[in-house]
Amino acid sequence: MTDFKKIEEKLKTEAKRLLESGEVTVVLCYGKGFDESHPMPYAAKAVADVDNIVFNEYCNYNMARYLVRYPQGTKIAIAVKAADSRAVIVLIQEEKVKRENLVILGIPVQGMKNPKTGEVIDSKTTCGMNNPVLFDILLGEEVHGPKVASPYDVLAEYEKMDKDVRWEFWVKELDKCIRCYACRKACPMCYCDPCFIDQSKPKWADKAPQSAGNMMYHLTRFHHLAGRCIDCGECSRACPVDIPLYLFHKKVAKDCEEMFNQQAGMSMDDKLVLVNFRVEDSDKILE
Amino acid sequence: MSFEPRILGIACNWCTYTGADLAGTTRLHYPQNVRVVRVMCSSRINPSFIFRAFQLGADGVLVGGCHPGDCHYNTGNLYARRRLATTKKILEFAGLEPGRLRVEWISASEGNKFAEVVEAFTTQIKNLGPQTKLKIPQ
Amino acid sequence: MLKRIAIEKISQLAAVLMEKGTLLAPVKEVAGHNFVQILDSQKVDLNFYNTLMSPKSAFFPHKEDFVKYKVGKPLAEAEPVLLNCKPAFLFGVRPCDVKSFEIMDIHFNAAGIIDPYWRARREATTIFGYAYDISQPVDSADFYNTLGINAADPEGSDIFMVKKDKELLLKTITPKGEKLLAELSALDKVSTADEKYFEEYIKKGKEYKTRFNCVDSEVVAKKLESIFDNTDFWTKMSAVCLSCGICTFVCPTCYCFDICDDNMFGKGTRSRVWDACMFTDFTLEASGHNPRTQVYQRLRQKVCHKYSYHIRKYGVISCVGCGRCTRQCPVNIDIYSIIEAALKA
Amino acid sequence: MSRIGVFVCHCGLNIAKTVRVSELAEFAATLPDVVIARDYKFMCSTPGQEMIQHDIKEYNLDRVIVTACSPLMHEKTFRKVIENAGLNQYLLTIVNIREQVSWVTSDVEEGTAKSKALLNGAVYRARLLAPLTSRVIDVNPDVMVIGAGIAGIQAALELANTGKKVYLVEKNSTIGGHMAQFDKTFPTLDCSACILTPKMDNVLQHKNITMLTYCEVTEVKGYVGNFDITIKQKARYVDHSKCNACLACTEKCPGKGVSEWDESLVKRKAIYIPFPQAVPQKPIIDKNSCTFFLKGKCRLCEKVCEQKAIDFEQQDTFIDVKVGAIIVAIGFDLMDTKPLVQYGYGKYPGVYNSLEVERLFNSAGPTAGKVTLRDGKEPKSIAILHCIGSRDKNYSEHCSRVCCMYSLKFAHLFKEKTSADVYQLYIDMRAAGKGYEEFYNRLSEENVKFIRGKGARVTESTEEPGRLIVEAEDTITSKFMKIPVDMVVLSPAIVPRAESRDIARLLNLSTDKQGFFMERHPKLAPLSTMSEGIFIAGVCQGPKDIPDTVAQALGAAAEALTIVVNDKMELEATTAMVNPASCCGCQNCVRVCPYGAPAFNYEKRVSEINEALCKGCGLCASVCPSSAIIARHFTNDQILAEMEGLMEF
Repeated sequence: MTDFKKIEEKLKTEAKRLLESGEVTVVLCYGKGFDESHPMPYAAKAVADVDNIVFNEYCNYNMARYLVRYPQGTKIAIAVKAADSRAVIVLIQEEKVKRENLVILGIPVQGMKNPKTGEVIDSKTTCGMNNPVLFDILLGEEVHGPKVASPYDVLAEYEKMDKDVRWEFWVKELDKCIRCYACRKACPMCYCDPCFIDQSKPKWADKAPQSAGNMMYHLTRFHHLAGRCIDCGECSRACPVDIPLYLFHKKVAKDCEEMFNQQAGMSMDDKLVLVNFRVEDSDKILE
Repeated sequence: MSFEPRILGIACNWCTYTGADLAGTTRLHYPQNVRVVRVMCSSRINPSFIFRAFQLGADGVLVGGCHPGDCHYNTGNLYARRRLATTKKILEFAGLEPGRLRVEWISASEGNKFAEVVEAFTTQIKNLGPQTKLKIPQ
Repeated sequence: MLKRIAIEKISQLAAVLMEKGTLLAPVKEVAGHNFVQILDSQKVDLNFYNTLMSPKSAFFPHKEDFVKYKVGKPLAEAEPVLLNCKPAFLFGVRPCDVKSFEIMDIHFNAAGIIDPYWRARREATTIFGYAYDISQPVDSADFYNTLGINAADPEGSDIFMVKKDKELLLKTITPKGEKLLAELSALDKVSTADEKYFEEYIKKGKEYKTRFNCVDSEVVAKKLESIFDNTDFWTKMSAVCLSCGICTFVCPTCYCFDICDDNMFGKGTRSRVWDACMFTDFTLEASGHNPRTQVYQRLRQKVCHKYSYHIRKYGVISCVGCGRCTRQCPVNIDIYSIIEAALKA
Repeated sequence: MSRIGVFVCHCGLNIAKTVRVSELAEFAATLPDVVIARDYKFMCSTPGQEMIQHDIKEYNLDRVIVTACSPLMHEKTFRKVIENAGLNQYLLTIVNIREQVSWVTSDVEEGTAKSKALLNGAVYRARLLAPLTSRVIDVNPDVMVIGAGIAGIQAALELANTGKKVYLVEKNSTIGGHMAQFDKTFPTLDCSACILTPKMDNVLQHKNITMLTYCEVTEVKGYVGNFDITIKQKARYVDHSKCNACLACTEKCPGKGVSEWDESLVKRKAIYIPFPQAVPQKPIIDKNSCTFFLKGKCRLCEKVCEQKAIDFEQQDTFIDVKVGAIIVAIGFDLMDTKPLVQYGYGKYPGVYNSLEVERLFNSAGPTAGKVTLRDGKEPKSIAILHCIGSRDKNYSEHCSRVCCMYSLKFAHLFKEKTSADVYQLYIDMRAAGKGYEEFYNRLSEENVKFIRGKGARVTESTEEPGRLIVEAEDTITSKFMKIPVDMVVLSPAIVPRAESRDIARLLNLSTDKQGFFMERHPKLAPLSTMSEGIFIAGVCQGPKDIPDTVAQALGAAAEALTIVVNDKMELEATTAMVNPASCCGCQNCVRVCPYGAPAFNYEKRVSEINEALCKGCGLCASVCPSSAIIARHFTNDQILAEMEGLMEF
């Protein structure tokens, strides 16, 4: 794997080139934070901003979530890691951004770390992929290491759990929720504003962080992300109370893959599974 | 007293609701545990309706739509099939018994099927017992 | 009065306090420590830097029920929810957080605007302040010095605690603390060395530095007023803000709330629930109009409220530099850095 | 705060027998917002309706709940009732305690308890109902009739005579349908052609009818009053605008195809008209049997055609028409009896199906009306087997209704045209039409041998090759019989057209178990369908005889006329709308709508719904992640509230 420093240099070079040439007006990448282990997502808009760009093992942000903030037609360069590129694909499929307005800077990378825990981010909490699926420029050599463990392996333990135990597990986890909504805000696919849960007519759930409302919020959100979640793990990392949301998202993604035979954001040709159908879909999926 | 489940039925206007009417017109008797909400198409069913139904204390939810291919709106039930399948998977992973949500295609001419499905589903829910997981305590 | 107790015996003290009333103390949870009502005295855990959530919920819970009602016929029946406060003990509060109660008192307990729920809880509660462990490095997110608070500032606590190796020294600060401490038989007498240690600790606390760039509140307030319309500045500051509610929910001095009804089958509760100025619907008006639709407007509101409007209205900054918002921000936005940048803007 | 009136109907004893109606009304009166609750014998009667209207005024009601039969029965009736009393019709809620309660239980406790729950749900829902304004739309005055058999012809003529323009679409190259294949019609035995061909000619001549033969409907868009239809004109390879129907081409043509019209009993030319009285009298070229198309040379027809009407380059073309109403009269197919191997159809040349026999009798048919077997000999004995595939749970459970009578007709014609012994093997003889029983009696005296028993098997005689043995049990004598015959006539089940599923999909029609089109109500709306503005007539709705078919055609014409006679009409107001403030611009609604009603406004970055195209299914509302779509009359909060009410007790 190309080391972090080299990637950072390349990122800076490309950002500079793209901004200088006017090819793009913003480069979505990573910038300095209040200390080294706390870099920030960064939107470089001028050549002078390039100095602030960093890339290190803590730059785990999925920048795709910022794409929808810019007016349609804005020329954007975006730095993406593997899962992030899948998010870009889904956003293109959902027509939130146009492919031709994007310059995708792919970052093949391994060994990113969660700044809160210092743990390496792998297929336990994310899709575990190392190489971007879609890019225009690759900022390092593709990672060809040992085969990545299935992102669904982590589910085995929960799938074999007795359903009552699993229920208790989720109640305990979701009861922790303080409804800060960092999960949906960190999610590149959650671009609704307002979110269904903010609606007062209909009022789907209470605003206070209580069991029933938390359940309604999260279960519905899992459904809204069915077939769209690209398993970047941002929701779980953003969560201040460490709810393992990734587990549920992974499970739904796995089910969708089994039922509809496709993974979100792996191919530009795919159709969004829940707003599509095949006549030959089997009734077995309802059993 | 034996457990009499409360089951929420959601039926599409054109097939299942009409089929339920036909069951009545032909005087087919079946258990009275299912209370039906009429919607125009099974595709109107938002997954959150189902979550909410269980929160309101439904012991089971029965969704009825036209047979695939026969939807009054052409393709509504084909979307519904995918959306409800996903809903069911989510409930299952949350820890709810998957048998508490059932989707059946019942045409306007299948009064007998409606009665049979209600009978079978009611028995199934009786066997599962009261739903207490999602139910909001009063 | 100064007393001491071995930290390993802390559960005994907890048990005594639990007998006297409600004990709220730090407990280790998955994501970090939090103040929770102690039901098992063994759970009290002082091995923490600071809690994830601020202790404000001790007086201002996330959800506070006001009225219970039933839609009847012909009229709805409603009954107010009355507080029945037992004596309470808030145990192990860091000095910066203790300071936050004073700021919150302005809003809930000052003349003219008295919140009965806040006041009742506040009056019933004895606060055990707890100095930061100055033998350990300061967390890079903290900046309470900036707000004139130090790591071992006993002011505001009824009883103030410092750690001495494997022991805890407890010093009474207020008559309320004095009275309570006298009743606590689980505590041991102190030596002169202990007394000296305590004094030294308080002194050294002043030397223990967080990030520091002492702000003159007047200067900051003025500066922020002058750059209110500097949309470029605020857009830049908020470029990556997710507009989630973490910073306000973990903040000890954020006090905004919403009044919500929750009902089912004709029975319901009207309650006060925390709200966050970072949420889009925070300023959504009934007409559908929303004066703050942009993230930069909301972030500006948050920063200016704390560092400008609050100063103008009440004379103090509405921030204690506890660093929670910075630590918990999913994208590492740091309010301290924003103020620094604002002063340069 | 709403002011709700609840009106509980006894429906005589239909409801009152299993639901304690007065208790239900008392229960309703205890519910918040219910101002008045009453029960009454028949709410739908005039005094019942007047009671509701009186109470609306007396109690200043703003919501009305009628607790009675299914909304599919009387929702419209009661909407009118409250509208006439000054309330918006959408402020009505119907609680179905007849079809879905009192008729499906005998337990009064259960019935009453469930009724209370349903009523409570309705009260919750009613509180949130909003008045809606019906949309008034322009109505296209034209009508399309699909299928030009007797039903389609009759309907088209009837409408055309009122001055309406009619597009009559027929997939075959001639109009006439099955009736044109028949020789005689039961029970009067009048000649089919004599009564049909003048009507066919009327169609041809009628200035208000556009006859579109050899055409298929490929796309139907729009809605009642404004259907946009695309019709495919299949290539005929003959320019009908030039052809003068001299038919010289058909004489010279060396091509040989199988005559579909004559049920494959004979060959026809590759360029042909199906039968001499065909309308139009202009030929088409069958690509599959034309020497030129098969081998690349010939073009004899082209050479003989003085009008230069032959056009081998002709392509399928598409015609767009706009109409206000549609009548579907696509008729039927006979069941394919080949899979019923026990009857040997397709295996033994002596086994015929009924339509083939119709052609044998027909003077314009393959044998010019002479009854001969495939080898040209006259049969000496004939067995007619009823209910082949009909009344049979393995195939078609329904009775095909006309087979008994046409089988009698066949027997009569066999007797008239041959000296053969004729056996009728039947399960029951069904003669429930005007003059039918008399016809049966008449046949009983014509020396036809009636055997009450279903033909079980047809085999070939081992002694006399070519001779068939019909096996059956005579259920009157309980005797097992083996009848040697020369000819076996099968009366197969009448089944829906092979393409009826496609047509159903195209027009959003429901089909029953067999695949026949479903009527909106079996008794009160037998010609309407679940799709507004689309009507059905004839056998495509279910097996029936010619008089019933014609009666239905006339009825359907009248139904269609009630729509197109006005230049404006009101549409259901239950469409969807987008709240732009909540729309997140995900375009899910745009992706899923079967009617293209939502469109994305790229400038405002929100979806907008064209209500004229919306049919109110609500799919868009359920796929809208931010709850921005309001499915009127079935809004999220209305449905949630109803669910809450249903689950309270």
